Amino acid sequence: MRVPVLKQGACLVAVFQPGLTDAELLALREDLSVRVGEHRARGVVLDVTALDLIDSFGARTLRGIALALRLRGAETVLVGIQPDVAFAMAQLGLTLEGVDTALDLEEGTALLSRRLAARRHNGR
Amino acid sequence: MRVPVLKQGACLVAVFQPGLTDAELLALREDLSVRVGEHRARGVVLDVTALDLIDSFGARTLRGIALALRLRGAETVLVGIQPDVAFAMAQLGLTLEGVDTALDLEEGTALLSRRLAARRHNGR
Amino acid sequence: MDAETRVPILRDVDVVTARQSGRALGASLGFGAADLTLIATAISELARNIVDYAGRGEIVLAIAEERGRRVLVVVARDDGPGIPDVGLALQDGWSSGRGLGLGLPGARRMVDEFEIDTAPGRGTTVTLKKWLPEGR
Amino acid sequence: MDAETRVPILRDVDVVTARQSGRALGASLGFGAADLTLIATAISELARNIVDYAGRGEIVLAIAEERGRRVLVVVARDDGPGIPDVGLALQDGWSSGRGLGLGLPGARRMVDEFEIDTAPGRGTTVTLKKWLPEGR
Ligand SMILES: Nc1ncnc2c1ncn2[C@@H]1O[C@H](COP(=O)(O)OP(=O)(O)O)[C@@H](O)[C@H]1O
Ligand SMILES: Nc1ncnc2c1ncn2[C@@H]1O[C@H](COP(=O)(O)OP(=O)(O)O)[C@@H](O)[C@H]1O
Repeated sequence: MRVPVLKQGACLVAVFQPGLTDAELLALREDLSVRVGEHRARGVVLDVTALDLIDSFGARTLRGIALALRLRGAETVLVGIQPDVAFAMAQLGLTLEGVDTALDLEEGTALLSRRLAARRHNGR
Repeated sequence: MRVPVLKQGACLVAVFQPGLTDAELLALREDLSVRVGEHRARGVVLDVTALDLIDSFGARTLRGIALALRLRGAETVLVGIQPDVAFAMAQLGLTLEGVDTALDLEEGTALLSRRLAARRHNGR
Repeated sequence: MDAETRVPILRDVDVVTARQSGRALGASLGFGAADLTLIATAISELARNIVDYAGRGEIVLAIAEERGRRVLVVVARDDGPGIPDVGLALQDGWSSGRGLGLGLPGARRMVDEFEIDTAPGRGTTVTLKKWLPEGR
Repeated sequence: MDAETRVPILRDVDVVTARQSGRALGASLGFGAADLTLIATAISELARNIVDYAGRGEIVLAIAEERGRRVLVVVARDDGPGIPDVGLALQDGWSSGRGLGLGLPGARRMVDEFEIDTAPGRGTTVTLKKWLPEGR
């Protein structure tokens, strides 16, 4: 089971599938980092709507992906954490510090566009 | 006794009532997480002005609510902790780490607006 | 000791009743707002421990006179499992369950006298005393 | 105790199988969605610890009845190196490796009862119990 990565304008969207294994998640990290270069993507949406849980390994790896992509020049936003998943993560103490979150793909894409527009203006 | 949740622009405001039970506070946690999705809220104000105390269970649950809502894409700010309540919380050693606080509803709403505007422009 | 108020503790609503009773009794005695909040918060912690760890018990509130001064006395009592290591339970941050582990040490800091009597299989009794500031 | 489900844990796919089995068993018992997510997440943490620190082990899932209430029981068991200092391992943020150190303390917060039996050279057994809310 792999994670499909779609191109949407200047952004990439990684669509997580349920039942993802640790190895698949680690493979995605490599994959996205390479693709950001290939597609000259300025933004990446990590869409975890389909995940029925995010444990501490998942949170650590997602955070690592977001931080690595930023170093590659792409803004990253994590979208679609479901209410029960958010609740369990809060219980675990997983805060995803430093990672942007948005409700769903639509909100996440909108956030990225505004972010990228601002970046163009401020010369960042 | 339930906690009324009002919609105010792109934000939700949860108005805590005195005499809140543990079960009611836990119910609010579920409720807000779901409503953030329904209303596509970008910010949530937890207004505890009417609470005459916040004990360790209350503090732990409020912190959990704020963390979970951020994972759902909504910035959260806790407002209205009264001076005597703050003093008792400090005696207990309750810190509400990682939770944004403001003096009252007005300050909290202003903080959220600035936060949301900033979010559009820069990464975290 | 004057009249007592007994609040049976079985579930979360009783926690609210107990702390509200403590606040009311303290107010009638003449405690100021800050002290009333400390009293109510300490009671809330003890009452919740009864619900969480013993299942049932009671909070007894009373006014006493000691050495010529008036004292609010709170007794939290249960016949639950007791606490095997009290020293540990009184440490900030130690919880056997999901708590923050601040209830017992925090309650202790909020009052003038704190006593705990517990042993495995013998239940737990915590007694708090708060002295009315002089000139009230 | 009723029938048991045993999931051998050897590598990352087994972690997924174990948590999915836990979710399924919990659902058949009548747990709500939020509790099922907590159960599955706790199992995921324990199963991953087996893979990471012991290399191999198993997760046993069972339904029990205690004091008239139904309970989901999760036992994570391995013959790995064991944990030298359990107090430390149960602290938020302590990891001997690259982890966040939130697995054991987090799993504890997600259930009603948590027990750990471990010693250097004697393996590790963690038992979780989650009580079915009354009226289900
Ligand atoms: N009434 C009680 N009966 C049995 N055990 C108790 C009782 N009150 C407290 N304890 C034990 O003492 C520990 C510390 O209590 P406390 O400081 O109030 O923190 P918390 O309730 O957050 O764990 C509890 O985790 C529990 O193991
Ligand atoms: N099954 C096990 N066997 C041996 N050691 C373990 C086991 N589970 C946990 N540990 C030890 O306890 C520590 C804390 O575990 P945990 O809280 O799950 O955090 P993490 O796995 O992120 O380090 C681990 O770093 C490890 O040293």
